[in-house]
Amino acid sequence: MAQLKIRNVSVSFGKKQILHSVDLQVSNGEFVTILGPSGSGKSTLFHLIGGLLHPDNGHISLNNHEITGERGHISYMPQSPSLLPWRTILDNVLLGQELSGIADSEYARMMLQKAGLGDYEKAYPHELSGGMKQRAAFIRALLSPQSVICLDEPFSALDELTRLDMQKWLLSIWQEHQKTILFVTHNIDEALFLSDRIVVLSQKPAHIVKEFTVPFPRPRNEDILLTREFLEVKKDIYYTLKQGLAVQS
Amino acid sequence: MAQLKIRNVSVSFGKKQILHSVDLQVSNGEFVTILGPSGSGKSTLFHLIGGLLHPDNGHISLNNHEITGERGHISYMPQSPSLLPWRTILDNVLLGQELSGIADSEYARMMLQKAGLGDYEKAYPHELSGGMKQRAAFIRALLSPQSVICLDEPFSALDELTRLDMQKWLLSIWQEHQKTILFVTHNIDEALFLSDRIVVLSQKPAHIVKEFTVPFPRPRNEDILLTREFLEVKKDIYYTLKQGLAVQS
Amino acid sequence: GEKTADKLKKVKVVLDWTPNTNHTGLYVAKEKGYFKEQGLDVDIIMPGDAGADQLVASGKADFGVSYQEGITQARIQDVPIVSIAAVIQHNTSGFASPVAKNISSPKDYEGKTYGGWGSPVEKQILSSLMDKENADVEKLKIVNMGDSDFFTAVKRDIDFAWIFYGWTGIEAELRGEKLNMQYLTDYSKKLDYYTPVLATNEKMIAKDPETVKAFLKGAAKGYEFAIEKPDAAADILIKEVPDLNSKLVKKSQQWLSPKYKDDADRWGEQKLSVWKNYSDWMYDHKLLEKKLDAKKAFTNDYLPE
Amino acid sequence: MKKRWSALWLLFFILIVWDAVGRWTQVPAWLLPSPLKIFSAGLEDWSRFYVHVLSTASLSFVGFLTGTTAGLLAAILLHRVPALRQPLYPFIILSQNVPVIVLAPLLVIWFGFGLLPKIIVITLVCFFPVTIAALDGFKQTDRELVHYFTMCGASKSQMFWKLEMPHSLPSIFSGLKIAATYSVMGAVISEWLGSERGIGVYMTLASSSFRTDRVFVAIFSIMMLSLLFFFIIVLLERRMVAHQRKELG
Amino acid sequence: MKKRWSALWLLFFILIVWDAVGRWTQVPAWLLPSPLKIFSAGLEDWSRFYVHVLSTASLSFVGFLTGTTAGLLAAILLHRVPALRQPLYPFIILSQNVPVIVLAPLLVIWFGFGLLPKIIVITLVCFFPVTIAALDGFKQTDRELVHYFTMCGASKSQMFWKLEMPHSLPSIFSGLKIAATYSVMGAVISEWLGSERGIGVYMTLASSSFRTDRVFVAIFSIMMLSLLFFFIIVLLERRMVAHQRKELG
Ligand SMILES: Nc1ncnc2c1ncn2[C@@H]1O[C@H](COP(=O)(O)OP(=O)(O)OP(=O)(O)O)[C@@H](O)[C@H]1O
Ligand SMILES: Nc1ncnc2c1ncn2[C@@H]1O[C@H](COP(=O)(O)OP(=O)(O)OP(=O)(O)O)[C@@H](O)[C@H]1O
Ligand SMILES: [Mg+2]
Ligand SMILES: [Mg+2]
Repeated sequence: MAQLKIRNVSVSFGKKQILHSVDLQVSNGEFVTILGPSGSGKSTLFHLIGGLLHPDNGHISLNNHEITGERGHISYMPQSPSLLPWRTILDNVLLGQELSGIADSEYARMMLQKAGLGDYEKAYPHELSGGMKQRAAFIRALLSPQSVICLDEPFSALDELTRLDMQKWLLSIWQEHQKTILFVTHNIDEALFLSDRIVVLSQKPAHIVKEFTVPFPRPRNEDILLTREFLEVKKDIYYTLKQGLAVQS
Repeated sequence: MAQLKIRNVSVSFGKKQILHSVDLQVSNGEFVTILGPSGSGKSTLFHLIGGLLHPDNGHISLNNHEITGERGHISYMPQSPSLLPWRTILDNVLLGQELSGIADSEYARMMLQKAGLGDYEKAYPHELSGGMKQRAAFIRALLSPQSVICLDEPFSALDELTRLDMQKWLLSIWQEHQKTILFVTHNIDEALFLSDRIVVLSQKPAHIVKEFTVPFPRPRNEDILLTREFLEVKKDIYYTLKQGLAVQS
Repeated sequence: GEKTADKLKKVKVVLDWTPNTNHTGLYVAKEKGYFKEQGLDVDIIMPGDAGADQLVASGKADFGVSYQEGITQARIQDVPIVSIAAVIQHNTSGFASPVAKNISSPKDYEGKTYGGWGSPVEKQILSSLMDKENADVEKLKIVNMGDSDFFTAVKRDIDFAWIFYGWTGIEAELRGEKLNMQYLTDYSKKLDYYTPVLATNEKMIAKDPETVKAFLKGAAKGYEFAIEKPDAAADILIKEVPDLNSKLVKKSQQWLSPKYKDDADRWGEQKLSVWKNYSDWMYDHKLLEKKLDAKKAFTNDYLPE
Repeated sequence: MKKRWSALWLLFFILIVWDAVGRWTQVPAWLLPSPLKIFSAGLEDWSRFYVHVLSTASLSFVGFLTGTTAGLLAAILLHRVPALRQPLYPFIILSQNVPVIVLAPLLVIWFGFGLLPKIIVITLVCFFPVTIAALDGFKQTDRELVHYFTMCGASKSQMFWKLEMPHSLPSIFSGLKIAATYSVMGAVISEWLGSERGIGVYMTLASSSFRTDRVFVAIFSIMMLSLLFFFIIVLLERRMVAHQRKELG
Repeated sequence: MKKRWSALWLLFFILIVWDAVGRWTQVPAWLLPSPLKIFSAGLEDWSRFYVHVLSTASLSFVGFLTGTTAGLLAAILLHRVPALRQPLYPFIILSQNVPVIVLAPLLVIWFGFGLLPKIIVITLVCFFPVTIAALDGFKQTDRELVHYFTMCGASKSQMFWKLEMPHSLPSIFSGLKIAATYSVMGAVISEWLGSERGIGVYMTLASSSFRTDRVFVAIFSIMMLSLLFFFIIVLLERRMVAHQRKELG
């Protein structure tokens, strides 16, 4: 049973077509990463799933239940942190929970601690560095109760070590709570390390150029990054990306 | 003759010390990259150089001329794109020039074209994707006339291919116009590919853990990324970073 | 004789509020050229919120329309303003109420509600009237009715209010509303003060008595015209101020014309006793801080013979 | 299209209800004349009345211009010279608390019965909302953008004209809308300082001679004028704050 | 500390100049009494006067509360029910253009000479700036945050209370400041609808008996009251919009 189904979705802004007939299925509990050139329409795809935009064509369904244009079905981390400037970090990360019910501030505190933001519970967003804001937005998404999580470049502002920590943490949460994850990144290593499947979008109007099933068994650890097979797949994806870019321009 | 000298600079926010006795010299025409954990104080260092903040201790000088707390000596690309929402992209990238004299919109148009934003001259920032905004901010910094350029994670939101394009472009401009560049990134490959020297900061209160001189001759091309030597240095830097993180926490 | 326009002396007159039949003589004199005959080019100004007395006293306007009580209080505060002519000989104001309220004498005020503007003078006057009939002013409720007009006020909580019959009373006649009216003059000679009067400031009198004379000569001629030909005079006022209610102006003019001069020898004449009586009354009732030097408050010297 | 005229329909409806209620409850005409009666009084008087309307309209227009100009200048002054803010701010508030009945004789004595005192009164009424709104707008300028401008060495006047001013345009327009609305009433009040012409004069005359129908003609024309002014400002706002409109549906 | 009291010093200076100019040019006391005379008149009358002050103060306070509450409610209504915005907006503007001399008789007929008509007048004066400022604040809510809330499926009321309301607090406070300033004058005007007590009553009596010194006592107390109200709002703002203050020097 496929949980999230995107069928034949197209969308344009004015005269510019952004997505052209995109088809994507994400099964229950699957971890799917979307790769694609900058400006191809990855964030737009998330906006469609989240119901912020309505597709010109096509349908989106969750558990065989049409949700095109409906909101509140996913937990979402936007590309820019979008923290509320008048709330402390703790209150900010609780927002996702607040919107759908009661907030559990103890758990949230623990999460902040884990993300290295323990000292910043009471700080306001402008007192945080770029990467720290990103981590706060990440926790906010993790704390939201929905079972589908859409993460839009969640670790782009983190150093390699912190990023690795966060990745591992995400995987552990994903496995423990049986979430379905849609993930956008520009980092092929990251995509390969985390996902079950990788979808590569073309330049806009974007369509799916190719899908890769990641061949590594779980649990994975950092060592796979240095294996031959890894480098092989990485190269493959890289060329697919290149091809997707070439098609249009 | 060292162009930009940072001598013994410390700074705190409230009771939290962020930078502890940082010493850094960047020679005329040099390309130096700063690596460091998220929240260590890299952006803060830029704010000090740009005169937005005043150090508690220490001095900053440019061409042996004290510029501590002085503004307008550097061309700057902030970590978040910071585009003016009421200006079109073209008018936005011209801002840096405008602030220091007359704007050359022909050249700016050409730059936008080169960055793949040719069609978006007249668009407003909210019509751009995250990566596109970042490119616009990048061009704005390149167009500013100052000879020292400080770039704060300029390519973090770009896909690998676009990023490579931008990197090459940056190098060509750097060589052609004899600029001095200070660069912040979390991507070690990028640091190695671009810089003459790499400076690694520790966890906060940050100090310089180690400096690496990059051993590859210029012009460099993508192939070096696969050489043994490259992997060697990369590992070295990686462990230095790890060590800088470990020191404190 | 006629003087050419460029030799005319410019003179400003400020009214007390909006133009009405109290001012007819001035408009007639202006329109009929009586002022011009005297070598004056008169500009009639509505002061709005500016308050005529201050403008006259400060010399911003040469003449103004005022009333005895105002001039009395002003002079007590050293405001150098002088009354130079009484527009109407006797006080035409009084307490009015719709007949349905059954108020036929001050005795009936007991238990009723009076709508005023909160001046201490009102209570004293009411009490004078009621005392005469052995009524107790403390049994009268006095409410401040602010800016609302008579007709509105008596529709609601108010039973009677203080009006000028020549305007508000006439309006009631036009509306067919019957009023009961107790004129102040019917109850006390002391309350028969001049309202309105024409005024100027002391400096003007000292420096330019000729102009004062000329102005009063023109004004007197205007008022005499209004006395003789009420209808024609009303038409002139209506023509000059077309936004007024012409029916009201005509009817009011007919009522008021005979009252300008009334029993006096000439229009504008003022008596020392009237000034003294009222100011003494005010002083006795603690409405003034000190006694008025009544002789200085007015003058008949500039009225035409 | 229908929506656009909904206010007119509502007006129409109100007039009908007013007429009906008037007939039903027999409110006397001198208290609340029927809309028809007002309309016919307006028509009848029109040849004399339009002079008053023109006079008031031009007076309020001039007053609005001087008032808002003064308001903006005051805001700019207080914003750019912080040393003046503390001492002058309270006086700006005080200026709103001098009742016209006190001000009137002083103004007339100082400036005569001409145009000047009237314009001073309207200016006093109009400048305040603009000053407060503009000051608050300046204060709220986006922190990140301010930092960017500072780092780039923008001069105080560049900061103001290129950042703070455009950023607070919406706020300023909010003040202008309030001022536009007040300007007509301000003109009517100022006409009470001794004027030959104007809606205010017409209205007091009508009121003192108990012509309630004409009073209402005056009120309706005041209202129409204010609406006209208000919507001119709204149109201007739409043109100048255009980028804001391009919001997703 | 010195800076804080600069307004007082300025006031002091103005009073001295006023006194000096008064002596020099021999402006008569009935036109513009000297500050000393006003002060002594105030002292002398105080035992009778404070009743008036208290009455006006409580009237303006109640009026301010109802006015701003009405203003906020109107703004919320118009904002949340867009169908009402088009038809009702013009009427809100119109409400500011009914002169008190017209309104007064109607209010008296409907509500008598009690408290209600006065509160209606103050409400009319106070609600408008709040409504306009709040509406403009709501409209300017940060686009990215709105998108985030939409994606998270925030209900209309969550969107309002957790996003739009806190976001437009600065704007609303700007409206409240204007309203606070107007409330005292509104109360004074409303007292002309017939009142036994109040600064307005005291002032008209003083004015009609040519006690210019007492008129000025009244004006000064109006001013003090307005300043008091204004600064109470400023204090409230500082507490509620705290995060804004934590700006870099
Ligand atoms: N509101 C808008 N109006 C007009 N065009 C828009 C709007 N939002 C996005 N676009 C366009 O849609 C395209 C896709 O944008 P999107 O943000 O989805 O890209 P992306 O794949 O997320 O890119 P990035 O990796 O840079 O974040 C871009 O070309 C952008 O210009
Ligand atoms: N305005 C501020 N007030 C208080 N603390 C601040 C402020 N700005 C930055 N900091 C603190 O200073 C530290 C360094 O911040 P900075 O932005 O320089 O980090 P960074 O190295 O750029 O991190 P990143 O890689 O995440 O961008 C952080 O811990 C942050 O919390
Ligand atoms: Mg994106
Ligand atoms: Mg940073």
